This record gives sequence, C-alpha cells and structure tokens, in this order.
Amino acid sequence: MADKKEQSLFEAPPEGEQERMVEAILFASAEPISVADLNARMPHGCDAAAALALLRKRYEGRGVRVVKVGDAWAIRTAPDLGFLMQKETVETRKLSRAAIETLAIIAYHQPVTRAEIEEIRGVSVSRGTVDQLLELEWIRFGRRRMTPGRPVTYVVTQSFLDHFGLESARDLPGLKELRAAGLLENRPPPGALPEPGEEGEDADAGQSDMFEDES
Amino acid sequence: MADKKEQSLFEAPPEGEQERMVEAILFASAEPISVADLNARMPHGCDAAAALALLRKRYEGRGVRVVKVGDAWAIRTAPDLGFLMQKETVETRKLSRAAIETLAIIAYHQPVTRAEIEEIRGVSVSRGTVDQLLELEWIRFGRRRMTPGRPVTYVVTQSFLDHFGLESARDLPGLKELRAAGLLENRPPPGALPEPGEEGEDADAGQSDMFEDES
Amino acid sequence: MAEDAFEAMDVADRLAAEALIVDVDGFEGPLDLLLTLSRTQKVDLRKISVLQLARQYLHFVEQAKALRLELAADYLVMAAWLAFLKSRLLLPPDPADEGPSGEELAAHLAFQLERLQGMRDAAARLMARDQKGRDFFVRGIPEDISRIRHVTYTATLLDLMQAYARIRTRDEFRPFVLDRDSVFTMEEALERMRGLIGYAGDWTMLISYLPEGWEHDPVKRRSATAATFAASLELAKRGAIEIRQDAVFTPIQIRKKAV
Repeated sequence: MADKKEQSLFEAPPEGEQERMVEAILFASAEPISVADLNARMPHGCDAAAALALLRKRYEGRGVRVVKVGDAWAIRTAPDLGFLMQKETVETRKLSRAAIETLAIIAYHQPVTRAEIEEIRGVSVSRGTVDQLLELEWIRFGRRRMTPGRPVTYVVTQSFLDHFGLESARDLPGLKELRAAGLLENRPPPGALPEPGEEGEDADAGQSDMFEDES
Repeated sequence: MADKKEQSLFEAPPEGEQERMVEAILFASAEPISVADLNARMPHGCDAAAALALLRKRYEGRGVRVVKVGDAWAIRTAPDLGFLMQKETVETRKLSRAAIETLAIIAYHQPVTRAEIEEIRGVSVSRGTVDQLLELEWIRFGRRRMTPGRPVTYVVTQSFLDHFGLESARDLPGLKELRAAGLLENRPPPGALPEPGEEGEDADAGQSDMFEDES
Repeated sequence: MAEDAFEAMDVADRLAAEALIVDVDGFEGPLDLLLTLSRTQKVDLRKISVLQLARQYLHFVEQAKALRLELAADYLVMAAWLAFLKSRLLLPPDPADEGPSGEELAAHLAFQLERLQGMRDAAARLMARDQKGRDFFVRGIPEDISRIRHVTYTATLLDLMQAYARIRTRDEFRPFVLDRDSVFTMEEALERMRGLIGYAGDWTMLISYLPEGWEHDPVKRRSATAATFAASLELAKRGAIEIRQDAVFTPIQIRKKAV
C-alpha cells in the first residue's frame, strides 16, 4: 500500500483506482463527506468529483446508491429496499395463568358471564385478561343473559376450537377424564358427599345446555 | 436453485433483485450477517447464498469487498486502501507478547484448555491475559473437556475471524504446515502415564471436531 | 554418544549465554530461555543437541547464581530436571530402569521447543495479517434495523385442561374434616349436660340426657350415647355428679352431687 502513496507523488492514480478510493472512503466514513474532503484524503492529483461521478453511475440501480446529503456524499440503501431494514420477530409466549383459567372456564361453562367466571375462579377477572382472549379471537360475546342487568356472556370461537384441535367444546374432557388422566390429583376424602363423577356430569350437562343455546 | 423449487408456490424475486437485496443488507451492517439471517430478512423463496456468490464476484477488485467470516458475510474496504482511512483507524490496545501467543495457541489448538496453553508456553497464563482476549471478544469458552475436572476450553470467535480477515479457522496462516510437522498434536511427555492433564487423545479429537464443524 | 556429548561449549556460545544472564527478567520462563539458548546452535530445532542445550542451561543457572541473581523456582526446577536428563543421556541405559529413556525425554523437550517456536511464528504471521480497523474497515454509517416485534400467545389443550382441573380441584380441596353429621362429641355432650344437671336433684337415667332427635337413628344414638357417657364420667371426675349402675347392663343413673 505504501508504494501506491509514493507513486501518487509523481502522477495521479488511474481513474478506476480513484473510483475505488472514493468508494472505500464513502463506505468507511462515519459521516457524509464533501468533495473537498475527498480530495484532501486522496493522493495528490486525484479528481474526486470525477471519480464520484463514475461511482454514482456504477451504483445506479444497485441495492445501495451514492447520494448527496447537503453538500456532502454518502452511500445509502436504495429507497425501494427500505423494507429489508426491518427485522420482524415473532415471539411466542405462554398465556398467563389467569388467562388460561378464564379461558378454561369459558370453554367448560359457556355461555358464562364475568360474574360467573369470578365465582368459579374465586378471584376477580381483570379486563385485560378478557380483552386478551377476545383479541386472540379465542372467545367472543355470546347472548346477553336474561337476568337482571342483562349481563353479557362469553363463548369460545371457532378459532379456539381450531387452535386446540377440537371438533366442538363438547369434546373437552369432563372431570372424570381429567382425573383418569391424572390431571386431578387432590382426591376428596372418601365418603365426602360430592362424588367426583357427579361434578363431571354436571359440567357436561351445563355445557350441552349452553350449546343448545348456541345452535 | 432454491427459487426454482419454490417457484410453484411463490414467485421469488429475480436473481438480480436478490443480489441487490443482499447488497443493501450487507452495506447497512457493520457486523457480519449469516446466510440464515439474510434468508430470514429477504422475501420468501430467495436464495441468499446464490445472490452472495454473484455479489462477491461483482465486487472483486473494487474499493470494497464482500468477505466471508465464518458462516457470515460482510462488506469491508479493500486492504490496499487502508492508507486512505487514517481518520477511521481504531487504535487497538497493544497486546502483550503473552496475549498474542495465547491467542495464537487458542486459534491453532482450539478447543484448548488453560493447562494446555500453559504446557505449550511453559509458563502459567495470567488471568489478565485471558480476560483481555475475552473482552476483545476474540475468544470465548468452548465446551468443557470431558476429562477429570471438566476444564473449560477456549475457542476463537467470529469477531476474531472478522478482525484478521479470515474466512474460517482453517485459513489460519501456516496451519497446514504446523499440522504436518505434528506441532498441533498434544503429545504427552514420555513416561507420563495417566497423569492429570493427560488429555492428549481427547484434545486431538476435540480439535478435529472443531475444524470439521467449520466446513 | 558419551564422547561427543563431552564436546566443549565453544567460546561464542559461552559469551552468548552469559549475555543472557543480565536479561533474565526478560524471559518468560525456562522454556523461553531454552528456546533462546537453542538459537545459539544455529540448527534446525529438530536437529538440536539437547545435551548441549542442557549444558548451556545449567551453565546459565550457575552463572546466575554466581552473580547472586534471584532465579525463580521454576528455573531451578528446570535445572534439576535438565541435570537429570543430562545424566540419562550420558550414562548407558540401565535395563532395570523402568522410566523413559534419555532419548525419549530429549525428543520431547525438542518437540516442546519446536512447538513453542511454531506458535510464535504463527502468532507473528497472524499479527502481520491485514487487521480490521487498521488495514480494512467496516461500514461507517451502519443503518439501524428497526425491529418489529410480534407477540403471539399460545396454550395447549393440556394447559387448558390443567387449568380447569386446577380450578375444580381447588373447590373440592378443603382441609380434612370428618363428616360430622352423625357425630355427637363429648364437648357437645358436656355443654348439654352442664345446663341440664342443675335441674335434676335426684337420680335420673343417663339416657334421658341424649339430645333431642338423636334417639331414633341408630348411628346417631350410638354416638350420642357414647358422648354423653364420656361426658358423665368427666363430670363425675370433676366431682359435679355421682353415677350409679345397679347391675351389669342395667341403665346408668346420675345425679348432681350434693355440696
């Protein structure tokens, strides 16, 4: 590289070489560079303006372009490729416990009012949780309940069934099956009145009711 | 290539267009970008590897070059034009002789344990030396060696390859000669039976692993 | 072999070795010193005379001692080892000796020196390469990549079922309590009798103290009887009542104890 510098003392580098120099300087510079600055940095006898013109032409129609910024020059992405400068990331997160419980209650007890969900969960249901499930399109509003206040009810959607691979919400396993699958571990004490099976039946019954409502 | 086979589903952009895209993405980044990242950012059906090959050819002999760094790609100025870049030159901290030797040993013997580095240099490796190389991000921890004590190993990084303009660790200068001369073998001292630090066999296995990994 | 081992170190080597002493701090340990010493032999490292090298090193150490230079322990350890190696190389091999031969040890030392030299050359070649930020440069104005983050939420059927199971189980799960519908406790019996006993001045049948409605259901009756009997024993113990029974299996009677 040293010989190139020396050579320039006697005569200017060839045109193509000057173009390479402008290219390298524009590429590496942290800010746009004026023609005067280019000339100052290039070996004696160079004509930065001419080299720049060649370079601009070379980059015509390329993925990047040589553009004028004020009275300086810089290399920039071609405007039609700006879309490449964004990186879309998709993050998959698990539903919160509150959301999945609320969803489960809606699926098993639909149509169900917010008050009913709260009664079953034993805690209040935040607006955000319901909104999230609505946004996911896993639940939607059902008919209003014909009780005082005419509260809205929630039901699960076709998207919900698709996501969980269910033909209908009736296919959700009842408590009996959940227990058989080992999902219910806390057995009530023997002789305790509410028989495990009964509750399952109950849930099922409630469910089919609701579905009749639906159709 | 890939675009042909996906053509039936999606019309991939024409080759020239893909080349422009790779050009724009590489120009926009100071860090090397992997082929996988390129493909992820380009429209469906693009073949970044093919576009890279075209682009690399296009920039041959120009002021900037398309270089391979490990399994990633970057655009860098041509080394012969470095003299124009005084302004951009980064003053790197002078590395001590110990640090340079340690770096070389890690590069040529990777993955290598501290004990092996010490065995080769004949002196203990100071913590500061390794810390400095880690800080420069030229080395990182590799897999633990499966020998008693499970010592950590060191390997060189993509930043190392990038800094020294290497496509891969295989391209280290003189690697073949050193290997042919048997100087990269971890030869246990004669008469040393199963002594601590006798990881000769293992080290070799690990090493060829590493280099096979590269391909 | 023994004979040519005795060849004297020539004067130039001696001078070179002595010059090294002044610079002892400049060495990175014994191996580094050995490598430097080996250069005075001006031969390929593979053809180096380890015996001669050992002598050079030992000479170096002696000189350092004569000059009262403080040598680090590892230099002395190496000196001891090289003295051992020297004797092995000079003496005919003892067939009874089990350890590695002098030649093997010498070959390994030569290998170590060659390897260290190899790595030094490699390091020099590496540092002589074009380097980023010195010889070639990265893009000066990198463009920001805007990140667009999409968050999708997911749950599996199992999550759903587990959640439901969790809720339902919570309902069923309460602290363990016996079903007490048919159990009359001693405490309850005590409470009941304490209230009634004041009124009865004379002997009364214990059975008459059973709570109302417990007399007919056999299960309840059994429990109430047991509790009431236990309570009466307790009251008798406290000295509040007296108990009597005429014969085995005849009715038990109680009365308030006269004060």
